[in-house]
Amino acid sequence: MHQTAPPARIDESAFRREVRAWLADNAAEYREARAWPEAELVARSLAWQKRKAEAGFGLITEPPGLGGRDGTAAMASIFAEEEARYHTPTFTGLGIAFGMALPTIRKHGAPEQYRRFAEPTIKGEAAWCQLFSEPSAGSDLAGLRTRAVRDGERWIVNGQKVWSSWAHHARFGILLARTDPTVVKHQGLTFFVLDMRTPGIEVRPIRQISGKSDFNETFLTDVVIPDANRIGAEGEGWACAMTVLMNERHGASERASVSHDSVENLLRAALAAGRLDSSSVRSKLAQWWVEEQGLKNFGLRIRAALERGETPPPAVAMMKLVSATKMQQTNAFLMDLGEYGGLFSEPDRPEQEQVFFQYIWSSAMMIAGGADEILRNQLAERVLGMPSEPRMDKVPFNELPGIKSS
Amino acid sequence: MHQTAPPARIDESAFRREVRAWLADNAAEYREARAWPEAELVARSLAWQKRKAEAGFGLITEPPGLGGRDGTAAMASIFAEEEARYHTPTFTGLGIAFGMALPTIRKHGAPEQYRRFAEPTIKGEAAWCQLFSEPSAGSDLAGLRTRAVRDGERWIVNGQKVWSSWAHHARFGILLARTDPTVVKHQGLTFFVLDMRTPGIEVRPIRQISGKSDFNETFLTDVVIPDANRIGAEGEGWACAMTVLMNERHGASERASVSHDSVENLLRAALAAGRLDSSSVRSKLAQWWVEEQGLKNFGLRIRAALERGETPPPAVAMMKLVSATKMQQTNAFLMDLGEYGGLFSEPDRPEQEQVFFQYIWSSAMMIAGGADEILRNQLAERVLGMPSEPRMDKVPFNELPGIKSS
Amino acid sequence: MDLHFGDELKQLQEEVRRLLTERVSANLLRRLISEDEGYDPALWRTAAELGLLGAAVPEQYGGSGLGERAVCAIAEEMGRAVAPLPFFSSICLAAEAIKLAGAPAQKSAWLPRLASGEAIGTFAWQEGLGPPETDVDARFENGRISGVKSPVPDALLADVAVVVCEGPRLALADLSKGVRREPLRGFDQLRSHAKLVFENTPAEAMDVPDPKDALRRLYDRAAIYAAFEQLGAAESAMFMARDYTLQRYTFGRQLASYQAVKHNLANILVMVELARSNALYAAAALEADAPDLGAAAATARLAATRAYETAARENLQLHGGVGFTWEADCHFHYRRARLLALSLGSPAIWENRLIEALTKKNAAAA
Amino acid sequence: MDLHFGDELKQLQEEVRRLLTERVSANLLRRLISEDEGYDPALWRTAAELGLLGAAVPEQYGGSGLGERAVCAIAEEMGRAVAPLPFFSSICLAAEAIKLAGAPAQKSAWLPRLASGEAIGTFAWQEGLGPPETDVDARFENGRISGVKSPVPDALLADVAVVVCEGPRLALADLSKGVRREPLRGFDQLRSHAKLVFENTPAEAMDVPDPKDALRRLYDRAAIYAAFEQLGAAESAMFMARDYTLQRYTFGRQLASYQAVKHNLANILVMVELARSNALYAAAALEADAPDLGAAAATARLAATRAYETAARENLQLHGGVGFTWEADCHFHYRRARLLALSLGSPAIWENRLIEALTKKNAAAA
Repeated sequence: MHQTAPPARIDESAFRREVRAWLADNAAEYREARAWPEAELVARSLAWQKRKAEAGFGLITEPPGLGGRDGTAAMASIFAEEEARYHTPTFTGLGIAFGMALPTIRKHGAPEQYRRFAEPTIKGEAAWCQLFSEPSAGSDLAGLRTRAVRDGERWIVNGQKVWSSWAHHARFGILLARTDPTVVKHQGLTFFVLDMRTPGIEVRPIRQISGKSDFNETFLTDVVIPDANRIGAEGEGWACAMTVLMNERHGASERASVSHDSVENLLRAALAAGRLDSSSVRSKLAQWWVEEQGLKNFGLRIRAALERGETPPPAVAMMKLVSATKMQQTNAFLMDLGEYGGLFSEPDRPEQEQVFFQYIWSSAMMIAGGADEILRNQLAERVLGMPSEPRMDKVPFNELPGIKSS
Repeated sequence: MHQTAPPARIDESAFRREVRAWLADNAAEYREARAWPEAELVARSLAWQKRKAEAGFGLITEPPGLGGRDGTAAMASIFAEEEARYHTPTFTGLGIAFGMALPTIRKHGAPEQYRRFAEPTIKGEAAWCQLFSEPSAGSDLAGLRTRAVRDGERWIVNGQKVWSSWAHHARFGILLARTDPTVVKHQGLTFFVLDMRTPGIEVRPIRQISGKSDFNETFLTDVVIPDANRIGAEGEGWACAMTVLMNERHGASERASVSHDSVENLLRAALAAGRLDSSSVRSKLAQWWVEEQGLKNFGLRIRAALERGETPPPAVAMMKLVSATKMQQTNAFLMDLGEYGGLFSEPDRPEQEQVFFQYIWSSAMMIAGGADEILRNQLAERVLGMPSEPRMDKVPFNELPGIKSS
Repeated sequence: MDLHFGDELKQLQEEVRRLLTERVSANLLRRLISEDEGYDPALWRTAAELGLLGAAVPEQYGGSGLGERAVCAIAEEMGRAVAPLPFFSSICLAAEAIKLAGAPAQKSAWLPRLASGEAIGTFAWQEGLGPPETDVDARFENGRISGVKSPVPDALLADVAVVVCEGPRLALADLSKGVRREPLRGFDQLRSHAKLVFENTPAEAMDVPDPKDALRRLYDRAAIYAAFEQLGAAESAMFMARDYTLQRYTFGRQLASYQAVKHNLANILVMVELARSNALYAAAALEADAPDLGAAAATARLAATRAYETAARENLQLHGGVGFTWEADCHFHYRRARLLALSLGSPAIWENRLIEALTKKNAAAA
Repeated sequence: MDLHFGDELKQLQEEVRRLLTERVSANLLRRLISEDEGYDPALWRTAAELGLLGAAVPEQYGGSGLGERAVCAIAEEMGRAVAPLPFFSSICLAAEAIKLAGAPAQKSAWLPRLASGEAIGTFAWQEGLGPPETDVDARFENGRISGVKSPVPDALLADVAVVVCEGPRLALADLSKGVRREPLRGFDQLRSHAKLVFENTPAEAMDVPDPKDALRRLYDRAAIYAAFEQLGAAESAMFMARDYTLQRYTFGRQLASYQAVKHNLANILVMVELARSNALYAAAALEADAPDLGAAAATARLAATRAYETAARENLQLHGGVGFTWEADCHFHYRRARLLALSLGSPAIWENRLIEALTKKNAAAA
């Protein structure tokens, strides 16, 4: 069920026509969805970004010198909507760049720093990775152990990062490291941009339960970072990290809210399997529809509030919470529809592999960018104003249980 | 679906025959279920208890002088099974007496005390009530504020108790009171038997959401208790209370496990409403059946383990957890079956009032004898060995937040 | 589709909220239950004076013509306050039915009186147990109705009823003319219901060309108003639980600081926000008379029913033993949630309506 | 009905558990997946030597005749260890089918070989998507089978298959005789499956008088064994999650000390205990061939499926990001839980079987 698109305002429709024409000329080869091998996807993503920058669509709100056109946020969304009609290549390293790295550097860094990192990125010369999580610091990100020690005008970094997606294709990394272990854990962190070509960086793939290796472990051994790449003040890394995470979650919800009309697909699958007359199937489809439409409409509310300059409804954290669980349930359902046979992908049903992959992937979605449990804490605390749990970690980092002992 | 009864052992079948014959002679008037007015129910309950005691069935494991016959636990269960074929009157005041008060006094009190309180109870002369919970101490029972102050060979008690069911019909009450507020809260409690005829006791009914008033608030003003009625040592009331609660929960599970075959009733109701061909109705019935049978079979496992002198499976706390939730769900289902009309009790469908009452009552069942949340904590801690949450209440009682301020 | 309620509506809604906060206390509700009173007539008059009853009645019939979204906003506040008023029966059902299916004379006769609160209306569709409108037995012939409708909401108060008869046909019955009313004992003690017994009772035909379609549209519209009522009520139950757990200490901590409590309320918050988003979309679809109104109404209703039932149940549970007392007021929502879940048809019925709508759309697209 | 497993069985079960703990490491499982190996032949030989395969095979056919409860106990341990053995296919399906429906000569020919592990059996019922046995196309005529059965568990390893053909009729096929096997890509990478293509393949009739009834009984029996397999696996996943949360610190506390984590595991514990109680009852009913075996089997299967699916999912979730790594081993259960949930028919099918059984009983009582 498609909802009626909001009526375009007069001054925007001309821009939309321009965008459509440009895309028709430049994105024709991306009309259909295609799966590229990893290296090709990366190369195509960067090339496509470059082409957009040359036409002033690289980051519309930036000036022309930076690959933009001094445009408005509304223009940016129009471009995004129109681009979404194509299957243009965008690998994760660009998502991190535009969704997390640049907004954070703009907010917390010096203008010189923003310009230095934004330019190659917008022009399609640099992808990014995120070096935050560690084997012992996931939900509790502030518990990370990677150390950065100042040495004059530079920093020497040692440690191990994990879940750094596509790090092997990144030109830069945003890095959170501990610069003072003698203060409470949130206060001893500093935020850096790491040039991924620096010696001492080793990127190793992590084999996932899907069998793929989208993520890496990154080992840092005496890696040197110039102080000029420090973003924000020493010890203020946590504030930068929060900006990154806010942007990450918002991005995840955006993606969730524009997910394809999956309940309509489920309905067709149930129909094809002759199960649409089952009231329990109907009941499940109805519940998922309620969630899918609820998220879509919640997204419309957010967008409308932003457009009016109002505070959006604060429960954004719910978007990933709902969509990840639904993803697990609906893909289990698609297996169930086939009964025993639904657990096998014969050559005439290659889409079943996609069902398996999504069922597996849902378990990562329920963790990445904030585990469900953490999101529920946040909803209770930030939206409902309930108190946080008694904290046991308000002591200097090096006196924490689990740190002391190790 | 009735399960095959376990094959009776040879030496037990004679006893079973004797019981059947006695019940046939003495309980004939209780063949059918009847609802008596409150006062009559109390009188009949005590009279029936008296008659059982005269025949040595009052408490089978006790000696004849105490209304028993020095029988075994197996004989007691046989009697219970056979009595359950009738609808003999047993009001809550006797359930508390036999299920909670006497076992606790036997375990923690002196033999003289046990005999003193057991005799009138077994002979049908005394019902009991429980004076534990307070307005500000529910799940956190040890946070209670009722004070008992020693005055030579007696104690002076002041405070307010709540949820003391049927207190107005009780001859004795089991009372938990704070005798030392300067120590950690669990350590300052003492356990007493309170003669409900003592001056200074005021029992006020609490109106419940069902509209009824099964429970009371009991106000204690300078109530005197002789030290001879103290059970266990001063400051050891918590251990006694734990014995009471264990027995209460076990009792609740026993009742749950012998609940009538309610899913079969639901099935008949669904059939009558023409809804049994709905797969979502089938799915719900199947799930409740799984729970109902699971509890019944769990009960068989407990009994078998006890009979073999082994430790029963430790997850007893789950019985109330499962049955109370199921009670709420199934009674909502019985309303749903009738659609809008299911929310009204016309004279030709008086059973609908019972559905309403059970739906309401389920919400009490989810709290009484341990809220669901507390039971889940217990299962995690006692069965799975997970740690308790950080405790904020390991300080002297009179320094607790919420106590200090009040 | 703009989901936003404009400033005018927001102001109206706040006004209603203030009024009901002031005038609808738990004491009032408990008193009404004890005295078996169906509603608060003084509050009804005030609501009428403020123009709340005629919000979606066209100006030519004495309404303010604010539109359907205004009714949604008011219904939300009615739900939040568990307001003891026949608003849903008279405005969301009867007035809507007359607007949809009434002849011009019927509109002129009744809409102004409903909008002014002078008359109370209701809608009589159910006949005992089972889904609405299967095997309607009530007959309308030669200007007379025979049959029994039950349960009918606020039927003891009502002056006029729109009655679904076999066919289906719709008839308009002036209840002062020979209708027997038998009060019913219901699970929700705050909204009175009765059985209406028609014995050759005079009534007027509502000769809409396609009564079946009119009924479908009426249910869609009523479902959206009900969704707002449920939404306001769900939010109220959620905040009631939140506030109690903030104030209650157990084991030396605020109850609200326990993760099980927080997650429980977070889950309810998610349901409430989904319900609100879907309700806002449905309200916009309603005002625009959008082609996907049927699906939008079912979506809003299902989301709101789930949110309210869960919030009402968990509110009681989170109050612990206190919640089981008459004075704790959790029972108003615990009972009302069930009433609203079933009164326009259970979730199973709306799931079917939704899937039918989606299937039809899918077939059309194929 | 005595639900207790006697000392002899408990000892056997502990022995199996020790063996599998020792011999089935996560490394082994990961290696078998990488190498696309269907099972561990050395472990299979050991299991045979210990008499685990012939536990429910009568002594006259080379089994130990320990009885069905022994198979249940062994299946529980197989599930706990995610043991890479064709135990379920060969013993719980093929041997059971031959016991139920085989002619004496067929029993003599195959049961001793299955009990000794010398031959591996399987059961071929499914034909692609959809519920089992609706529209069976495979035909058995004149001692030959034609048709395609898929998926068939452990079919690449099997020497003999009991094949459901149109009718229904049951046939016994020696798989060395002209059967094409096409390996399948399955969601669970640890239990291999294949498509069996019969093209006029010689086979023997299994002329049981009422094949429909034999199939019903076979599914009931297999469902009970599967319930034990699921039960052991669910408990294993539950303890795996518990152990991880005990060892992991987050925000300065053990993960296991968080109430959301504790309640999650407590809920799983409840499901596991319900599943165990229902499985024990079903095992007793199986050994006694009780009249309520059908309902008991469905009850056990539904309870066990729910417990295992939940435990496997939550185990992965409670491991956080680590759970998503190949080395964390949560995926064995995450995938296996789905296989066991569907392999004998989804919960929807067993819900129907259960309700049919209860309805029949209710009708008989009325």
